[in-house]
Amino acid sequence: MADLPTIAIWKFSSCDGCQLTLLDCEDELLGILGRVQIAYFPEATRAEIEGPWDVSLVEGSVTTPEEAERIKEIREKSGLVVAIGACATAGGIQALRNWANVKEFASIVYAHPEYLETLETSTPHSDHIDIDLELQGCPISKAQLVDALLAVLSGRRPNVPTSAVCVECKRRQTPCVQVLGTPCLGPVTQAGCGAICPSFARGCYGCFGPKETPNTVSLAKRWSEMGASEDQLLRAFRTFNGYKPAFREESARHGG
Amino acid sequence: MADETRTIKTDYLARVEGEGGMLIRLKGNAIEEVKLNIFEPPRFFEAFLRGRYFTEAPDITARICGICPVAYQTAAINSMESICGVKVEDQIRQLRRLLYCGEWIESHALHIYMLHAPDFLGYPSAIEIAKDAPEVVETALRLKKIGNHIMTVVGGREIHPINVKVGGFYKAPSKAELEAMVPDLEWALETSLETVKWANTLDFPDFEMDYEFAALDAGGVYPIEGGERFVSNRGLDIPIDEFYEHVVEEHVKHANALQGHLKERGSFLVGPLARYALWYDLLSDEARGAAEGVGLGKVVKNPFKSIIVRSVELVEACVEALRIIREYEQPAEPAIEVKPKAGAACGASEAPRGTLCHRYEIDANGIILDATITPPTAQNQPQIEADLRGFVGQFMDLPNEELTLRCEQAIRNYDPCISCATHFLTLEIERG
Amino acid sequence: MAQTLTETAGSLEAMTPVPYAVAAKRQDTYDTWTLELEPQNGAPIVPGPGQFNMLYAFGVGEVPISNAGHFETEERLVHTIRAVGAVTKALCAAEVGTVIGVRGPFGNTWPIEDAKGKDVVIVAGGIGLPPLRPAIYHVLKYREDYGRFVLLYGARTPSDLLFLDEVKSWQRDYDVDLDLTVDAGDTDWKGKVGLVTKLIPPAQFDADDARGFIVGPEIMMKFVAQELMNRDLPAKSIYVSMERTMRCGVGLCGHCQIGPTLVCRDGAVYTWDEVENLIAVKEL
Amino acid sequence: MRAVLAPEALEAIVEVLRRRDWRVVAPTVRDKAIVYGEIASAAELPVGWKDVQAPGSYRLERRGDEARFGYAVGPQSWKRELLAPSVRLLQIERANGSFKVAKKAAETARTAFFGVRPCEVAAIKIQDRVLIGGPYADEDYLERRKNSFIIAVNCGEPAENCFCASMGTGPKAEDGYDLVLTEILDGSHRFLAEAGTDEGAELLAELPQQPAEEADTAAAEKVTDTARERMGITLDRSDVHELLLANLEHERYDDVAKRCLACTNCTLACPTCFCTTVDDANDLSGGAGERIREWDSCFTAQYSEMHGGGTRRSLQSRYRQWLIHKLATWNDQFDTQGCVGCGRCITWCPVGIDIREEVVAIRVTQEAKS
Ligand SMILES: Cc1cc2nc3c(=O)[nH]c(=O)nc-3n(C[C@H](O)[C@H](O)[C@H](O)COP(=O)(O)OP(=O)(O)OC[C@H]3O[C@@H](n4cnc5c(N)ncnc54)[C@H](O)[C@@H]3O)c2cc1C
Ligand code: SF4
Ligand code: SF4
Ligand code: SF4
Repeated sequence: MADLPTIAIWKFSSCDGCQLTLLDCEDELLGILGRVQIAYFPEATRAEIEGPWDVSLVEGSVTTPEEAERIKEIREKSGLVVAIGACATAGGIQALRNWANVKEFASIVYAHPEYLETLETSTPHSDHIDIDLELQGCPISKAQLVDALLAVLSGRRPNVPTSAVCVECKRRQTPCVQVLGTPCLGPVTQAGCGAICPSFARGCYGCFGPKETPNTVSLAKRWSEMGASEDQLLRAFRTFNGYKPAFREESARHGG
Repeated sequence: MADETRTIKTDYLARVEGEGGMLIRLKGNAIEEVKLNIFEPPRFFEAFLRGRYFTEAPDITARICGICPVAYQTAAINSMESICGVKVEDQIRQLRRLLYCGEWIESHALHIYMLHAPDFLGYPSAIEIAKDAPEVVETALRLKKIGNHIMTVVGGREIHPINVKVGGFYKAPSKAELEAMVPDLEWALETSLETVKWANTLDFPDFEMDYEFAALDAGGVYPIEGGERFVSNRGLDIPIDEFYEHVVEEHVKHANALQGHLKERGSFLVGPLARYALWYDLLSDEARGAAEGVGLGKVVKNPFKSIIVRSVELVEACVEALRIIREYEQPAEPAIEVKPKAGAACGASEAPRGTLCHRYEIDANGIILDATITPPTAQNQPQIEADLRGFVGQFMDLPNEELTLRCEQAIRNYDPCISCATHFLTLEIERG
Repeated sequence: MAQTLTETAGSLEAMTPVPYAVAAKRQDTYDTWTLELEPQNGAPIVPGPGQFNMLYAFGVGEVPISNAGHFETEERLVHTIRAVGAVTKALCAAEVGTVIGVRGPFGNTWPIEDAKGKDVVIVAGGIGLPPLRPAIYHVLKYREDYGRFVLLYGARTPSDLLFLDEVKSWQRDYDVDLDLTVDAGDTDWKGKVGLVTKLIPPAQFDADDARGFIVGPEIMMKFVAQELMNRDLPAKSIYVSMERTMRCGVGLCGHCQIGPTLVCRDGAVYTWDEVENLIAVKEL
Repeated sequence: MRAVLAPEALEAIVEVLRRRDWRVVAPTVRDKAIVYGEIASAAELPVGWKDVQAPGSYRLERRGDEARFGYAVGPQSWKRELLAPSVRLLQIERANGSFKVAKKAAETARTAFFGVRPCEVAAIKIQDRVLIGGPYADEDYLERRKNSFIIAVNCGEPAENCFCASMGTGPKAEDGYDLVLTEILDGSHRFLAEAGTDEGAELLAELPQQPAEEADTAAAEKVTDTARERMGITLDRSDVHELLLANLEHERYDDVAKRCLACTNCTLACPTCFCTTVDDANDLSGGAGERIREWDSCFTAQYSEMHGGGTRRSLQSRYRQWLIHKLATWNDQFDTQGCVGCGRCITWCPVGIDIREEVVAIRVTQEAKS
């Protein structure tokens, strides 16, 4: 038991969905628990093992001064830091504040914004520390999480594709919805989800963030030809992964 | 001893969703302070929803909470459909209810066995339970999985489903796809019935509170995916559109969340205990039978027994899921087209943790002008603090460590969802 | 139709790794190890000089690694591996007794028969030496069948030079014109400093009747081939070993294409004349 | 052997095949497109549908008649049945210090491909050449291929993006099938059926039929002749090999890189593209590993990645790799052409890049130069 690698699961600003993904690995969870020691995972346990930890999974983005400090500490005390989810890898949906005035935002929501301690921006951990592995997705894929844990435990390279959602769409033989007339972000979005949206006759909305070398300009042009407005393009690129550079730059091309 | 100051404190509450802590200060036998600290950072959903397109609300608000995304999606949809004046056909509504049953099954199973049970069984977590009694955890995981599977088949995936939209679904599942889940659900139903019995064997402190129970009125069915009115056992009975005329919220210093009160009477309670107390008669025969079988009574005032009530609701969700699948006919069109209309309306649904209310105002182009979201935990927060006061008052003699544990348990009774609690708003209320 | 398919189909065995145990292991440099492998069952694979095997580290992955041993007599497979990524790290971490999977041998060979009676010029960069070692062994064993034997070896630093003792023993025992260099020396390094290309102008060989074998990074091979051509060695007489990502090793997965050729099937050994124009095209 | 079949005889084909334990896979309408799926009755064919295709666009429309095969090829190809998108190649188990390799149980379901277009027959022949025709054969492919039965259907209704006539692969299948049908719609709706193998002849013998008259043969000939004329020659392949290899650094690649998404759709929709990758995985106990082979594409960065970097990072280089492979280097590698002119890469490119236009653009400057 003592020899098992320790894993700590940290929450930053997030919806908890990515860490829930771990508990959602119903078939694998007990097996995983046999291979690792959970050192810190408040969503699941009161127990705690002090650092250093072999692996830290970090969920959520950095939105407060405390969080900006905490991630540095975690980095120092962790062998590997794996950022999980759109919040941790791109700032998440809450990064929409990065285009707005946070004070104004706070006053819309809270009667006493002065009680809040919050940063102007919501940023991914890679803006603050070195990250060993990023799993994109809002939320991350269960299969990728299990694979990444196994890979880390066995010194294997995690099977994280950097290619487009289209690869998975084609492998599952879904007729392309974009060609059938529904705008789809799949060609610029990183695979991993299994191409869920097109299989439900819906265009991908980019929740896995940009793929490598995403040609957003060309896709946006095609969307316009298909009738998308500039506003629609701006919003499409500025959602869950809107602060990731490739999407950020593309949304800027459509105003705002 | 008399004037000694004691502090009962948990910096970071475990096995709840989101980031919160608890602080209780006693001076002698007097309670000086009870605080449920919520330091979950604010994410400003209501603010950045402004300017987004109305059809985006379900996808965006799902991200408020990874544990009950369907609750958010459904409340948002209910609100938008109400603004735009559309009513979906019953088949679509049933499909939504089925999806929601999936979320209830997943969330309740998770809470009962993995978040709440460790308190009763004396373990720090289900991980340790798994070492001594793996079958308990295996049961939990299998139940959870069945709930998740419903969400995957109907919604596309379990966390942040993608198939839900204003007006219906992107694609309706075939009857065969749903029927394939029946054997699993039958197992889940059996297991939930056992769960009720098992939960009833746990040890409960002798503690009751006199709650004002509030929940949606779904017009003759147990409230899950929506309801036109918001009612309580003390006479509250309002159309959901008047929610914010009665529920006021306050921003207190120790919480990045706003606390909800009933304007008329102060704290109130939403969630399984409330739904159960108000709508006991609408439960299925199986669920009611299970409650009767363990002598639960029509109203449960001991919050620690919420684990039994949650188990009864687990039964209810399985029964409902099976019923819907049995009666399902794939709709000709998975959705109706919804054109934006300027206006404002509230929409609500019964999250596993209680009533969740959204209110939006949109313009004629479908752009969101204003958004207000009040999750159940925010409504319950004053009540949680009230429970703690009551509980500490009664069990003051326990040693610190045990008292802390018990207080934590008292909080976990509510299955609080702190990530949710940090988003809701006030603007209108202050004006109102 | 089905019957005709079976008759025409090629070998089916190539895709299944065969278990080999690590029989001996030696650390060559800070990041490079040599493994000797023995078959667990059945007859050993006997790869030719220049051929490679696909080595599989259990549950981690599979990569192409050149044959680095004697190829005629050796019972054991010899592979020298530099730990650069997940699979090579796992292979290098394999202890004696560990079983790893082997598929092969694949690819073509150095033209050692064709080189008989001619001068042989071998130029290696860093980890490029092991793939040439079977050819070197052959020339040494049949030393009298060959003319001059020039061996030029360069590495980034002295600590990257492989098999230094062995290399020096070749020079001592077999009449080899050996020249060594490093890109950057250290305080202990008394030898030459500079790129391996600098060793070519002074080398003694008969360009009309010589064969050049080169292995190293693509850019190094390019400049070395250029230098050899400057010495009038024709492009057709210069051989290089190419490297590309490989999944199958037998021409089925498509990954190792360079224009018209599949490295695993048509290479990895090519004449310079075959690849010069391909390498010249950026990102081909 | 040759005969005329009434449209109703198609049902008999399905029946006979199913009775003989063949899984019948055929075109059928699903998700607003004509895909290939298992059918239990000929009624599941896309009766009376046609497809309207354009670069990056595909729509189904009613034809106004009862044609069974009145459409061209759709988003899927028979590659899905033969070189399956995802296959577990090996299961590897640790066993006392060593390991045991269990091969994946070969696919045994005998599958009849009903409605294979001539270009697709050609594509299967090309994949046969690549995957089992060399010194090493792909075992999984071979097993599936051995267990397949091909009922081809000649083309009468090429879509906008079809150019099989240019590539010499259609609209009439010459060989490579067990049975071939030509749908004749000139007044009396009928099919001319011709057996290509003994198995095909056996099947044909069991079907309700009329003898084929000369008029039927002529009518069938006219169907494919008309189709050929309608398509014309849109890709000149006579010199395309030299053209592309002489222009590896053509500026057109910069232009296409502005449009290309590197999304892989063209390659994965293509019936001949065969690139695959393998992923080795291990299980939680550490006791078992498996090797999964999946469709891959030269358009991904990981495809050409080596330690220390990728070989083809730019979109220019990835598009060029694909184009020259399809139309030139494929011939060098496998002594067969790589493109059959089915047009899928054009229709199913989300931004509608047209392989024919790219060749023309390169050719134009070449001609200007010379
Ligand atoms: C014909 C041939 C012979 C080789 N001989 C030797 C040798 O004798 N000794 C030696 O140390 N190395 C040799 N290599 C290089 C060796 O194959 C790579 O270093 C190895 O593949 C890296 O894999 P990895 O998992 O350790 O690294 P990673 O960087 O983790 O690999 C990532 C992936 O990319 C692929 N890949 C990465 N680099 C290469 C590469 N250079 N070539 C092919 N695929 C690559 C691998 O398949 C792997 O799956 C040879 C390569 C080829 C093609
Ligand atoms: S539907 Fe979207 S993800 Fe799928 S192939 Fe088309 S563009 Fe790509
Ligand atoms: S298709 Fe796109 S939006 Fe849908 S789940 Fe996948 S990555 Fe997310
Ligand atoms: S390259 Fe295009 S036209 Fe040619 S076979 Fe492939 S998909 Fe069809």
